[in-house]
Amino acid sequence: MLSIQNLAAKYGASQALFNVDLEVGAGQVVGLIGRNGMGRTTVIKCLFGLLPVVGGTIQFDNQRLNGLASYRIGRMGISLVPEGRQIFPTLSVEENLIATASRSAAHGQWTLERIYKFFPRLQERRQNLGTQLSGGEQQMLAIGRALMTNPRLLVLDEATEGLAPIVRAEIWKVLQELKNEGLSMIVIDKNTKALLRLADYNFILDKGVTVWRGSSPELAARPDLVDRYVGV
Amino acid sequence: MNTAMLPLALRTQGLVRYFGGLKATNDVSFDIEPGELRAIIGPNGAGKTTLINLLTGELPVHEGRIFIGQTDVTAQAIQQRVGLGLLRSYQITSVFDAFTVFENVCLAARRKQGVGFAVWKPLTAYGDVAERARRVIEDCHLDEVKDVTADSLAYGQRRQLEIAMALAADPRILLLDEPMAGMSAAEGAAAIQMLASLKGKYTILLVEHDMNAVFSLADRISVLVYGSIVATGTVDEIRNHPEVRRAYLGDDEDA
Amino acid sequence: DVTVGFSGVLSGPQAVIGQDQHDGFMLAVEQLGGKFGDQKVNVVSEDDQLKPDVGAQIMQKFLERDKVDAIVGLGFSNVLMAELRRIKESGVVAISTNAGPAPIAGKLCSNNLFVMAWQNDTMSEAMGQYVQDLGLKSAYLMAPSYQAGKDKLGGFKRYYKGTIVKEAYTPLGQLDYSAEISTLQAANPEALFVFYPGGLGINFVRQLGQAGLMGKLPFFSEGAIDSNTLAALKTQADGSIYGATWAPILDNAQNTKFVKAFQDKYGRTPSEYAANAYDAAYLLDASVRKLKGDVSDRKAFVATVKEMGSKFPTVRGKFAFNTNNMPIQNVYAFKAVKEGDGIAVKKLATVFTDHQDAYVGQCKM
Amino acid sequence: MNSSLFLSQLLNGLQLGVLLFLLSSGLTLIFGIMNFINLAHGSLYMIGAFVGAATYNASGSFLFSIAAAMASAAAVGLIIEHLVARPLYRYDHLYQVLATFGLMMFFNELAIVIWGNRPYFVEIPEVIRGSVMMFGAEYPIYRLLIIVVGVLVAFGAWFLIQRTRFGMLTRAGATSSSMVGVLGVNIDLLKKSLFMLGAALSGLAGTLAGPILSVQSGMGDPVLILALVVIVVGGIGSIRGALLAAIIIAIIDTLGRAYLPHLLGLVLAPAAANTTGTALASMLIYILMAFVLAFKPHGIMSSAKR
Amino acid sequence: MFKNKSALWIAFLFLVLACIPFVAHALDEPFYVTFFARVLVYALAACALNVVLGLAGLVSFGHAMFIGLGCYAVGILSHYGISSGWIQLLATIAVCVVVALVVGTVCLRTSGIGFIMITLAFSQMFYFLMISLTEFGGDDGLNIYEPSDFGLFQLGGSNEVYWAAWALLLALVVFLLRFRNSPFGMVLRATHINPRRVDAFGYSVFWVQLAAYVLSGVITGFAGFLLANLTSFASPSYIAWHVSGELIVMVVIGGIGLVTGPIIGAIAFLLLEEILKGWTTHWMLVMGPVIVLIALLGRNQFSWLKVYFNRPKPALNKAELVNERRLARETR
Ligand SMILES: Nc1ncnc2c1ncn2[C@@H]1O[C@H](COP(=O)(O)OP(=O)(O)OP(=O)(O)O)[C@@H](O)[C@H]1O
Ligand SMILES: Nc1ncnc2c1ncn2[C@@H]1O[C@H](COP(=O)(O)OP(=O)(O)OP(=O)(O)O)[C@@H](O)[C@H]1O
Ligand SMILES: CC(C)C[C@H](N)C(=O)O
Ligand SMILES: [Mg+2]
Ligand SMILES: [Mg+2]
Repeated sequence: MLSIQNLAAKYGASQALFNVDLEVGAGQVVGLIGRNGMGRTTVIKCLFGLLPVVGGTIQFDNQRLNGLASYRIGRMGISLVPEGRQIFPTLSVEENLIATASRSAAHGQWTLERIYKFFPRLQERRQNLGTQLSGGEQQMLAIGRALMTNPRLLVLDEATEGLAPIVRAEIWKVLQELKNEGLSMIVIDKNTKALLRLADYNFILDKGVTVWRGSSPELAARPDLVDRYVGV
Repeated sequence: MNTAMLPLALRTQGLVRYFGGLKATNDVSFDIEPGELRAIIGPNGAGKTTLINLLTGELPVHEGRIFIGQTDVTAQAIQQRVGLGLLRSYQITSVFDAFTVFENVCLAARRKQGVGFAVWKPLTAYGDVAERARRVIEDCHLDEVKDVTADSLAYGQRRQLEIAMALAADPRILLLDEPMAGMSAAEGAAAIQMLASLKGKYTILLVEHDMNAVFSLADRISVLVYGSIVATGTVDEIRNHPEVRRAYLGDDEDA
Repeated sequence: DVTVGFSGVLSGPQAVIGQDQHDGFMLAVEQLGGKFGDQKVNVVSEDDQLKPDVGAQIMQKFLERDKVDAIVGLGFSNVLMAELRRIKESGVVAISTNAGPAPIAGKLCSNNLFVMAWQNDTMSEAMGQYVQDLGLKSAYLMAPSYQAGKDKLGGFKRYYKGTIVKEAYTPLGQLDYSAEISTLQAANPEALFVFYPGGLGINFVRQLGQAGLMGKLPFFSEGAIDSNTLAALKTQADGSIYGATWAPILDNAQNTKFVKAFQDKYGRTPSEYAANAYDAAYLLDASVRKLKGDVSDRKAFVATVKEMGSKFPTVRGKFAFNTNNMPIQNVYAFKAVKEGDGIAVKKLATVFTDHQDAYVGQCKM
Repeated sequence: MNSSLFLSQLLNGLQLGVLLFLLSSGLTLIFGIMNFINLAHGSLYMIGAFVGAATYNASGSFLFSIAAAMASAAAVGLIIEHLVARPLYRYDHLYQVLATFGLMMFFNELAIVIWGNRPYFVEIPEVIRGSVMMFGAEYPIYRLLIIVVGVLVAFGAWFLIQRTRFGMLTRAGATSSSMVGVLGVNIDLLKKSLFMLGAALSGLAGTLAGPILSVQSGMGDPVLILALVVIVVGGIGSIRGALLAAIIIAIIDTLGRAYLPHLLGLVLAPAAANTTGTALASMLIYILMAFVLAFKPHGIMSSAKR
Repeated sequence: MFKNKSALWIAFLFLVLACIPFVAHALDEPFYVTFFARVLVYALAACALNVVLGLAGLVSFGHAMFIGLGCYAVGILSHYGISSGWIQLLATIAVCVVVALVVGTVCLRTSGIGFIMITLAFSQMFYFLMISLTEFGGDDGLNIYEPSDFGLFQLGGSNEVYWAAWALLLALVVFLLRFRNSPFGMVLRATHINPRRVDAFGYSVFWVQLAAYVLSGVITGFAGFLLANLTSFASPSYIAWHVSGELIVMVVIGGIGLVTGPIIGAIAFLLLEEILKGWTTHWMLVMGPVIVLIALLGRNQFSWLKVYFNRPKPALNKAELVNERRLARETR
């Protein structure tokens, strides 16, 4: 479904990605693993056309994404829960959710009601502006917003950051549900354990290079890798 | 001045803060001893950050009083409280993007002397300031990005800078708002070690959703739900507190 | 050769006035075959942008760089005032074809600065006199609240003896006069006199008309009605009476020649500002002839210009310089009247003959 | 001062207020919603006025002239958006001020080149000429028309921005352009259309103002300043705020001009009262603005609670 | 202090400027001294503006007000026969300090566009005030007969003004060069990037910015002082909002980051204006687009203005801060 081949990217002069490979099959959940500053978010930026690709190719449904405007990529059914939340500060919670919701009710399982059922907290705050939310509430909003576009491929960059354990657990559950519903996902999360439980397949990133790829069981069997590239 | 000063106690009485209709802080009273590391946990939107903003003075309190050591600071401005050594880190990273890591930390390290009318000698040329800054930068594992501007740091690195700045300002009380957020396991572990090494040097109020951190660091834990403290106790007490499990922890240990 | 520096506002909204002066002057030069007397004329034009500091700088440039023998144009009062000191010190012949602020007519008068246009109060004084002559008992006065405005109303009151119902000063750059117009209606005076130059005038006249007062209330003005604003107001100006020292319809040989030539060359009716500048050129020409083309002696040049003031062919029929170098000239009351769907100007009366300004007494030379 | 006069002054204030809003409406969208400081607003307004005047004088059809004016303003708006605004959206207000300051210079001079520097002739169309009696004073029908249009524009704009998805997206795009894009919305197109709409409104204001105000180069500058004041006082991003501010400013300004000298007369000598009165009157709206901003730095209706 | 490149460049720049008068006289074109005197005066004002604009990111759209204050301090005093330069200078400083303190205190409650507009508001007030004060010539302006007299020298002609401006400018530039990186300067710059954090370190954003604003105001006042002597005239049109706009243009042309930027800006702007004017009366037709281009090219100067996807962008932090400040105020 999605296939990234020896991707390279630069921030001005400094090169952040050297040679990154990544593949996501339909209905597959892929974990993108690595320490801080290893380039995971940068990969995502390239995927969404927010950072010019200097080398390699990105393909989605056998269609080249390199150089496409991000909204086109978005319309193909790829959606994002960005690092640092990036909710719309001047819109109310509810507006945040419906503003970019997908108009095509085709595979529209995600509705306001369902989001609110899932994050009651948001319903309570629905009239507040984005900036008035607590950190975690913003995180919930970011997830809800992404789901409302009813994507085929969902990308979560540190989606559980700053959430209460119980909510985090909830979210892992939902992700599991989504997976069962056949939604493909790329997940970046520091909680490797939970990640491995969810993901089918994993890619480890180190200094902008894909250094390892393999199924979750394989990775679980290699504590040394986890130790080396992620830390305890 | 290179040696940090003694920690101070932090005490509140019946703090209340409204946001329009919402009572974000509801009659919060606690008593943190000098040198204690107190963790505050609670569901999202419980009012933790708000509480910190009240303590620092970034938000005015509507009711109740705040004491730093013996002094009642309820009516005091941010500057005065900082003057007493009350420093914080932010949940939403807020560093000086255009400055290098070193400059960022120097700026923090300078806070004791203030700016007065020091308009001639470069900030980084003040021996004591630079010295202190270097030390903190090492402690926070930022040496290799020392001269990188903050806006080109990776998210996790920014989080580390966030803490570094708070430390460099030579605090007596540290308010840390989710310092671990966005750190990968490795950095998280490192940060935990660092904080552990700080224990006792400062009075620390730690807001964190990362339970590893909380349980391994806290002397005592207060649980905040809907703006009010529902429980306070040692790690074990809280860990097994049924109420807390239901409202916050859930059963999934490592979530 | 004779080098003449022309300085006026040539850019921005007020460029209308500067442009007219420039065109008027150049037309005359052209008619004179590019020569004053037997001397070839070269004109240096500068845009003062309506900024006093720029004006002052231009004077410096004329004197030090272009070494001009005479300066004409000299922008609005505020610019002229800033240029004053340098002009004075230089002793070069300078002829203002737009502004004649009170200080220059009085305390600050200088023997080498001539005002070819008018003392700023002149036309208002005429209107005051005229309203007086019509025997209207009460008058309501309006002007923008800046120096010129205050001078103008002062001028009106100098000659009008009836009761002044109200002096309303409106903020400069105000767009909408309905508040003032309502107050005016309520006060219900016998006459209305306003000073609103250029665009302000157009706004005011239009809004007065739309309030249905045009034609009901005798309307006297200055600055509001001239060839340029008439082109914009057309029939909306019907019935308004204004004071001026010149109009295209003045009947004398020089004027007919001027108006015709101007219309042929620029395809529009000339304005006072054009006429003043045109006169300035002919004055210089006459003076240079008198001096047999030798303008090297500034003192002599100045003296000659002053003398020739009464001897050169003027579009105003009759002209002379007063002891303070301000004009002595006739001032008329004109009326804009509808003709078909066009507008024409009619001369109502010669309010003053050989009028002098009020400040001549204060001028010591 | 009699009561009927006072009433008619209030009405004057009201209609001036609506006029002010109309003059600001274009800016409210471009600056208020998209947060792009557009000093060229005055130029768009001027273009509208000139085109409107020219087409009306040529065709004799008022509606057609309005359409033409709005179209041309929108077209110019599109060009500005594409060449100047788009590259600057993400940058500091400073650069927007600068660039549009240059545009303002350019258009003022361009107008002189195209239409000459003499004021233009504009006639009120037959049908809406004349005036009616109100509070014992003649009141131009045309003014009433302006009030109607102004209110319509106000409501339309408010609805578009606050109640439609288009509005939400433009508001979101103003702060987090790239994120909106990622979520599958062509934000550039959105911004373009809003910018053009704003420009068109400026053009409309210009045409409508034509018959009351002098149509000439530079006519936009004072309007620009007024519009900025209105929007900032109203609270950036709030259309209701802008309308409210426009009306408050206008009423205070109108009454100030009408009665300040009078009131001061009670305490000062008549002459002094008159001068200080008018001096104050001309400063009034700026004093007002300083006051509002000093106590409510984000205007009377900060976009937080629209 | 000549160690680094910028210091060398500055030395060069001022040497060149120092030559201008001699060259001008050598060429027997003394007019150029007048012209460049005016340029340097505006350069001084622009540099002063840059203290708040460049360092603190406070876009003051009303700095012409301080030029006006300087001018009228000279004008009004000499109007009453006091032509002692020292007294006039003292008056200038005093007035500017007081006004800057008052205006600054009010304006600094706002931020961003609010600040732009409220500074504009104040300068407009002052503008209309001077226009309606007939005593001082209203909009016709106020003539200044004796130049400011400093005992040992008089600001009589263009030369004197030129050198005065030159010296002041040099002093200012050297000062700013150090100031930028001094603790005060760093904190001042920090207030632009993240005011909330600056407060959280116990520095007072308000006081630091106010101090800077006052400093800037006073120096701009000096520029007015010189302008008054150069044109021996004080006029409300020195205060018109266009002037404030042009000052900003000058600052940005030269490059906000640089200490000498405004000087280059002033020279470029006024020189271009002069050249174009000589070329066509429709010079604005060219000037306008040039300014637009400058804005488009100059926009990248502030690295922190760049918006990174995964960084909470400044605007967002501001919005948050702003909103909290508002709440803070409304709930007091
Ligand atoms: N805007 C930027 N400009 C310059 N360099 C950058 C920028 N953003 C990131 N980098 C650099 O690129 C590298 C990868 O950054 P990236 O954000 O992709 O890391 P990451 O894997 O997402 O880490 P984290 O978990 O901290 O988000 C880092 O070394 C960082 O310093
Ligand atoms: N400026 C504000 N205006 C209105 N409501 C606010 C504002 N700031 C916070 N709130 C509300 O107050 C409540 C407490 O917010 P706070 O940020 O303290 O939560 P928190 O405990 O820090 O949550 P998290 O763990 O997710 O950060 C939240 O419901 C939030 O929506
Ligand atoms: C347009 C004219 C009324 C200008 C006037 N002569 C002045 O200089 O003030
Ligand atoms: Mg990342
Ligand atoms: Mg929080």
